[in-house]
Amino acid sequence: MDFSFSEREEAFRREVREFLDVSNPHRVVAAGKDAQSDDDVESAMDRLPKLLAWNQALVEKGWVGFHWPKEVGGGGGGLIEQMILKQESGKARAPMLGLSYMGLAWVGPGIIKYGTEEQKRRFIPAILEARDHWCTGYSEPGSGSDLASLRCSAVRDGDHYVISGQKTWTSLAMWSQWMILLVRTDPGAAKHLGITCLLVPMDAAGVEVRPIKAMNGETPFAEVFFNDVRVPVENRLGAEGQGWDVTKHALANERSSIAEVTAMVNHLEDLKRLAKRCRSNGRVAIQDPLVRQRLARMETMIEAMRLTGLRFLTKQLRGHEVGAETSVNKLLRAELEVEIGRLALDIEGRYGSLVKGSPGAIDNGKWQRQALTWPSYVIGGGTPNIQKNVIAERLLGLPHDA
Amino acid sequence: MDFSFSEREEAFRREVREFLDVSNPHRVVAAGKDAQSDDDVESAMDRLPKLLAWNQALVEKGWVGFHWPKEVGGGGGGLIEQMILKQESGKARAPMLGLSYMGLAWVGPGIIKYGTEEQKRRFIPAILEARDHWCTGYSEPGSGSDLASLRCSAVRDGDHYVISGQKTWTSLAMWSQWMILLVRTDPGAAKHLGITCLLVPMDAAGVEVRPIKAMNGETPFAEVFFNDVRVPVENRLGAEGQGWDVTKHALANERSSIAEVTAMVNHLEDLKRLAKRCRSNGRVAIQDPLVRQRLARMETMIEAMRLTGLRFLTKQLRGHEVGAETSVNKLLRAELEVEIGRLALDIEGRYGSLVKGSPGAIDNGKWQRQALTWPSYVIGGGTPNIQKNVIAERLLGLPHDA
Amino acid sequence: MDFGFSADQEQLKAQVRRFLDSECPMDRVRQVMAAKESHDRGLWSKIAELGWPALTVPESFGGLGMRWEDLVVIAEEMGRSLFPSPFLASAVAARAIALMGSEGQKSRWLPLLASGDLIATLAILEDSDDLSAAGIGLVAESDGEHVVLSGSKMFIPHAQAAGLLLVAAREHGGISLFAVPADAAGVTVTPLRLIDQSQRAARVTLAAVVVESSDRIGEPGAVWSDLAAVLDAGTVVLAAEMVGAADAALRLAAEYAKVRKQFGHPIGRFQGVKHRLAEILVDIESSRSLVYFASWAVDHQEDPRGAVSMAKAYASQALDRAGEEGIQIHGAIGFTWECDAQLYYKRGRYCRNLAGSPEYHHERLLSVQGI
Amino acid sequence: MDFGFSADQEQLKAQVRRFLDSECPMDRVRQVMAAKESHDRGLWSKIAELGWPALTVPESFGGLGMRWEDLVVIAEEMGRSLFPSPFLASAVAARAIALMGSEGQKSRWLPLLASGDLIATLAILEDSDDLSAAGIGLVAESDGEHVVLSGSKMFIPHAQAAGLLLVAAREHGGISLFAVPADAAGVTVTPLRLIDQSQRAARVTLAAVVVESSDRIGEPGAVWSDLAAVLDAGTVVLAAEMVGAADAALRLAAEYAKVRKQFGHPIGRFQGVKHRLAEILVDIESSRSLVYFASWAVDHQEDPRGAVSMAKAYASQALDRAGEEGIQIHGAIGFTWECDAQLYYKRGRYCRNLAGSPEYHHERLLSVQGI
Repeated sequence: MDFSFSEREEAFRREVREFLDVSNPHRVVAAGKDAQSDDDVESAMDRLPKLLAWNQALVEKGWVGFHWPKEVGGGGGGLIEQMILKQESGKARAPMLGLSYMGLAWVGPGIIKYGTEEQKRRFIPAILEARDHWCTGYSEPGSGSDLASLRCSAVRDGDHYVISGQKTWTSLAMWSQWMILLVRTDPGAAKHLGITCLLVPMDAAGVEVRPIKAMNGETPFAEVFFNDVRVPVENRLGAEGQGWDVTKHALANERSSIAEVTAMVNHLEDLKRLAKRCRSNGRVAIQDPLVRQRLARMETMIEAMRLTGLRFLTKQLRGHEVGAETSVNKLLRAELEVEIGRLALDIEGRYGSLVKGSPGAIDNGKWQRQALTWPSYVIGGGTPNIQKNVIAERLLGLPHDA
Repeated sequence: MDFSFSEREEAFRREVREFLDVSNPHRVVAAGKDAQSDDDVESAMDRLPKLLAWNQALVEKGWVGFHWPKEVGGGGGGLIEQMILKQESGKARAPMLGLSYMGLAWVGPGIIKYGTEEQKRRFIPAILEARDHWCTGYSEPGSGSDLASLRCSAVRDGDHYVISGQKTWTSLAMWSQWMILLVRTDPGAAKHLGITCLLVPMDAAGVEVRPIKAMNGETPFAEVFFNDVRVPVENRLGAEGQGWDVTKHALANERSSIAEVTAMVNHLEDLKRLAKRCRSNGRVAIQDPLVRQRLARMETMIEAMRLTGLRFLTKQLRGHEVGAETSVNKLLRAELEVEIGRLALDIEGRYGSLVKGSPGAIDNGKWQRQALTWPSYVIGGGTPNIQKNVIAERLLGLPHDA
Repeated sequence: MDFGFSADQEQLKAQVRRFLDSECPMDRVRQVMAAKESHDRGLWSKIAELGWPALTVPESFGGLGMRWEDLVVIAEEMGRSLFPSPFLASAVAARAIALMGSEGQKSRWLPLLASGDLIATLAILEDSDDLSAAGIGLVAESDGEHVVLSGSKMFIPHAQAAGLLLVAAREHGGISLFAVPADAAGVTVTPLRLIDQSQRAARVTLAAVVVESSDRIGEPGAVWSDLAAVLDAGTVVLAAEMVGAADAALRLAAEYAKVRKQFGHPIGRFQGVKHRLAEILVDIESSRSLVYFASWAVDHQEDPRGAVSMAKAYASQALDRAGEEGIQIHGAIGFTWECDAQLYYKRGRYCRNLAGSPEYHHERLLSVQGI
Repeated sequence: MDFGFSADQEQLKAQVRRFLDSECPMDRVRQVMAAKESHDRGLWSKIAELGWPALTVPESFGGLGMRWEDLVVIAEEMGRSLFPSPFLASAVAARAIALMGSEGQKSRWLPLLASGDLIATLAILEDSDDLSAAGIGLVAESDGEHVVLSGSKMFIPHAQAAGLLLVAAREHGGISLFAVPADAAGVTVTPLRLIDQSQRAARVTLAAVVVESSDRIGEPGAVWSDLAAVLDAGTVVLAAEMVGAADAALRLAAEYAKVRKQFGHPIGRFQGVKHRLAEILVDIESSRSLVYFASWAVDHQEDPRGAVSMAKAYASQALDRAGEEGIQIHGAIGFTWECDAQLYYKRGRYCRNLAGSPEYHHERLLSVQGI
């Protein structure tokens, strides 16, 4: 075991820190009192000019698409450096490492592996430079965790596909120029085989976006309807029927969970600060033994996530694939996302019920937002039930249940 | 709602208390320091003469088989009086209300409903007077929660049945004169229909009892083997093929959970006393906020069980059947049985690891015994998983899972 | 011994249920949530017509003289419907007047409360988290005839809708209670924005508000124990609402689990879902028993605090679990504004630390036993 | 950055596993459980032959000079097999001598410990639950040349098997440490009966035991911080054993769930079983990460206490759950003496409150941060 970093890695860390000291648009907040979370979509829009400058500064460093090949404009960076970059920017409470969030997470890797040269030229730079925002057309009403049961279809008509159907839970659909869409092109084929991946401009005729309001009052996702939407065949990513593979694929990303972990470490810091300000069961909350147990338990879980992530990363560095075991950290994260909001509201006591804009609201309702937003993290990336099935079936070899 | 009792009921309660003041063999223990639990089979055997006197005194009052019809020698008592009797004897930490435990719980009700006059004459008085002890031949290796899948068989041979097969988890088999046995008499019939109930003397040729040692070091149950055991046809209880009904049936017993609740109330009292003597996290345990939360939570659960039991009893008093809803209290009990041992050992700290006979053992290992015995309560009467299925399917109407 | 609803109670429950189903379906609740009004006046006049505000007011003052357990029957149904109304808050205030007021005060206020022409609420607690008398700092200064009240109150339920505030104040080293018209000069009611929009609460400031000495309810400086008992009666009603809400959340999730399919089966077939629903049912039945008993205890036991604490603590657990799992079982749908599952979750978050957290009540349960 | 076992460690792990599988299967463990002997001398000489006691002893004193993380690799395997041996206790004692002893003391004791000819154990804590220096009351009185030790020690691991006791004593207002031969006049070792019969511990009484001044290890009255660090290193090893035991319990239950059928299906098909097993796996992987890191931290961090506390706290949770659920998933079988599932449960009960409960370590985690 070795938890030290090489001279080169330490030098890179210093470079990142120096960059953040100058370019991180959140640096004032991070240095001072409790940060507001930075993923509030509406307020992000207000801060757009600053964020674009941030993206541009990152692009110049080659730190957007950090691990993407240099040939397509990526940074060509290594796994450890990528972890360091995420860690430091997380600690500094900087915005995401690149604004075209879905483009970077889901679309770019697919295009790099399966795209034509033309597609790479057309889409990759625009993702890196945050000119194109993307959304993902995966989930459908009724498909839920069983993604491959999708029914939205495309029929070939000359050199076009004609798309009919519906997607839902499409994050950021309202702000996106493009969608990476899964459609069924062969209804006769087996569930996973009849699926094709198309790249669809959101301003195409027949695309209709209906925002869905979430319980926290925001509209983070939408339903998207396709009424005979025509897209040219050259917008197909990969071969017909290859859609499932294209989507499952993401370029070997580091599996250290470090972005989630640093976010949670920040939450924990803020919670400790909160507990020093509030009273609970007749004393300052930080001195309440019940609160202390919960804080310590939370810290222990976060540290476990961090370390387990490093074990995953080590496995990758040694050339092995990391798969089902990441469900371990996903389950910890799910538990933490709920508990963070719950503990914060408990620490606040009666004040825990006051939301943004209320007289008496603490930190302007920041923790209430967390308590109303956890399901998007907990349910979004595969429900805890699905994660437990993955672990039971793939790590313990237990039988399928259906 | 009315939580008062009638004059007659109150008079009965006084009568019970006066009786217990004189006849309860545990009265000294109950009045003094923490009682040892009274269900330690081996030590119960040592105390046999005292217990027989207790049984005899109860019989004279008509309080063994309290709610059985007077015609068969029972007490003919009502539901509320029965609850009062259980409550007071529980509070007084008296032994069971009748020594022939399985006979009273499982056998008597079946014989009263399905037995011939001859069977009633032969068996009921011996159960009441604790001359016959009974065990139940239900579970088999591999049958577990799926009782009706039993395979132990009996073949008619003239005026005898010839039994071959095996039972397991048979409580008290080593001390019993009789067994109420379920056998398959019609292998061709549907699962629940080919089963017959036989009353088998344990000293019959071909019955072999092999005690099973439990994790607590005691031998509370046994495997029982039947090698061509012959029992006369008149030992059949009910008709051939009626065995499942006979067993499912128990005379309308009061469903107030009161015996379990008083036992748990006694445990809680003892735990509070324990917490006043031990130190935990640097202070007397009873002042440790974490211990206090657990004690209060336990008290709340026990009180909930008590009250929910009274709701069941009320339902019965109003002439309705009480069925699947008893699983609610069974699940609370399962949780409590585990938590009682766990909390006690936590309160004792390092001393929690010392068992009976060890230097330094607290209360001579009483709580360690609890921590090593809970599975017999938790798994014995239907596992928590089974109870949850019962609730989900029968109270919430959810589909079967297999 | 009889621990079940009487025929009258069953009838009352059915009447309330019918009314709520027809007059206050979730659409109506959502209208109130979105509205800026202090309360839904249409709903209020309808329940006033039905005589609900009169239920627990003594017969001699225009009420029906029913017991607190009858109110709990209703409260549970109201919780089930997330009934957005100052009704329960006003009933608790009426109990305070009935318990502590002089004949004159009862004659003056109770008939108005019974008829629904007046809505009242208790204004007891303040900014601190202290639920004891020590938490009360609002000052009463008296010159014999007049009393001047100065200070502020926080988290006052439905103060927006109230015409009458029952204000606890520090006087003679103890606590006094005053009937203060909400429109008295110097009274400011500032609405709070709650996580549960179906509810209302406000901060109330009293800037040298002058009331008559005759508006003092009970003895000067000596009402705390009575007041604490009324707060406890209110806590039972709150717990009953919570049980109702938890039960509604459970039923909603269970019905969804029967129809929603995944991998070719209704999700309610998988133990991962059914066992969680079963656990919620256990919590609900358990806390229901405790709440019913506590409602009886506040009318019949000398010291019902233990019963009240157990009811509130367990009801919180039931609604916590039902609210959270209700969302999770619904999956992504549960997280949408249109889905009712999330409304029960929000109710749970609002109520958990109101009138004492579960941890507070666990502590209290032991301390009232002298432990 | 590399957070995995080295090739050497993998090899060591495999060697230990092979040995335990062949020489110490559960039958052998059960023999030791039933036996009255202090330890299994046959097993001890075999591991001595293999050189295990030498592993973490410095090379200059006859050892192999391996790191603490290497010992943790072994400890996990030992926990998996419930290895009944004073091996780890003696390794911790050797660490104390290596860390705190003079050259002379090291030369005297370490080669004996490395060869396995001597078994040692730490005798630090006493009757009270206090894990700090304040918990030590055993008195050392010195006349310069001799020291007289009087008092008693409780829960001393494997004291029955030890030839050498490292006894903490109060001296000059602080804590000193003495090497006391177990056969010194006045030493009484009284075995305890533990819930986990695969382990051994004893009460040790010292009735005016006389030792030489040269048997004092470290400065008079000034060794507590070093000693506490050694105790922490021991705690990491204990936590590693716990993770191994939890993992064995999980595998046993999972294999059982694959073959045991109910209602026509293996019980491992039902989410009620599979999800519980998955949750246990999450706990195990999480605590394993913390334990490995803590083992690195005791050798590399200035203050590893936080890392140690997290490891012990989470390992307790993992083994608690694995032990309890392991029994429940087995059903009635799990409750029988013959079933190994219950042995892991007993290990969990023994270890939970040893070297600090999870609650203690949670508190400590915050307090070392100054919170």
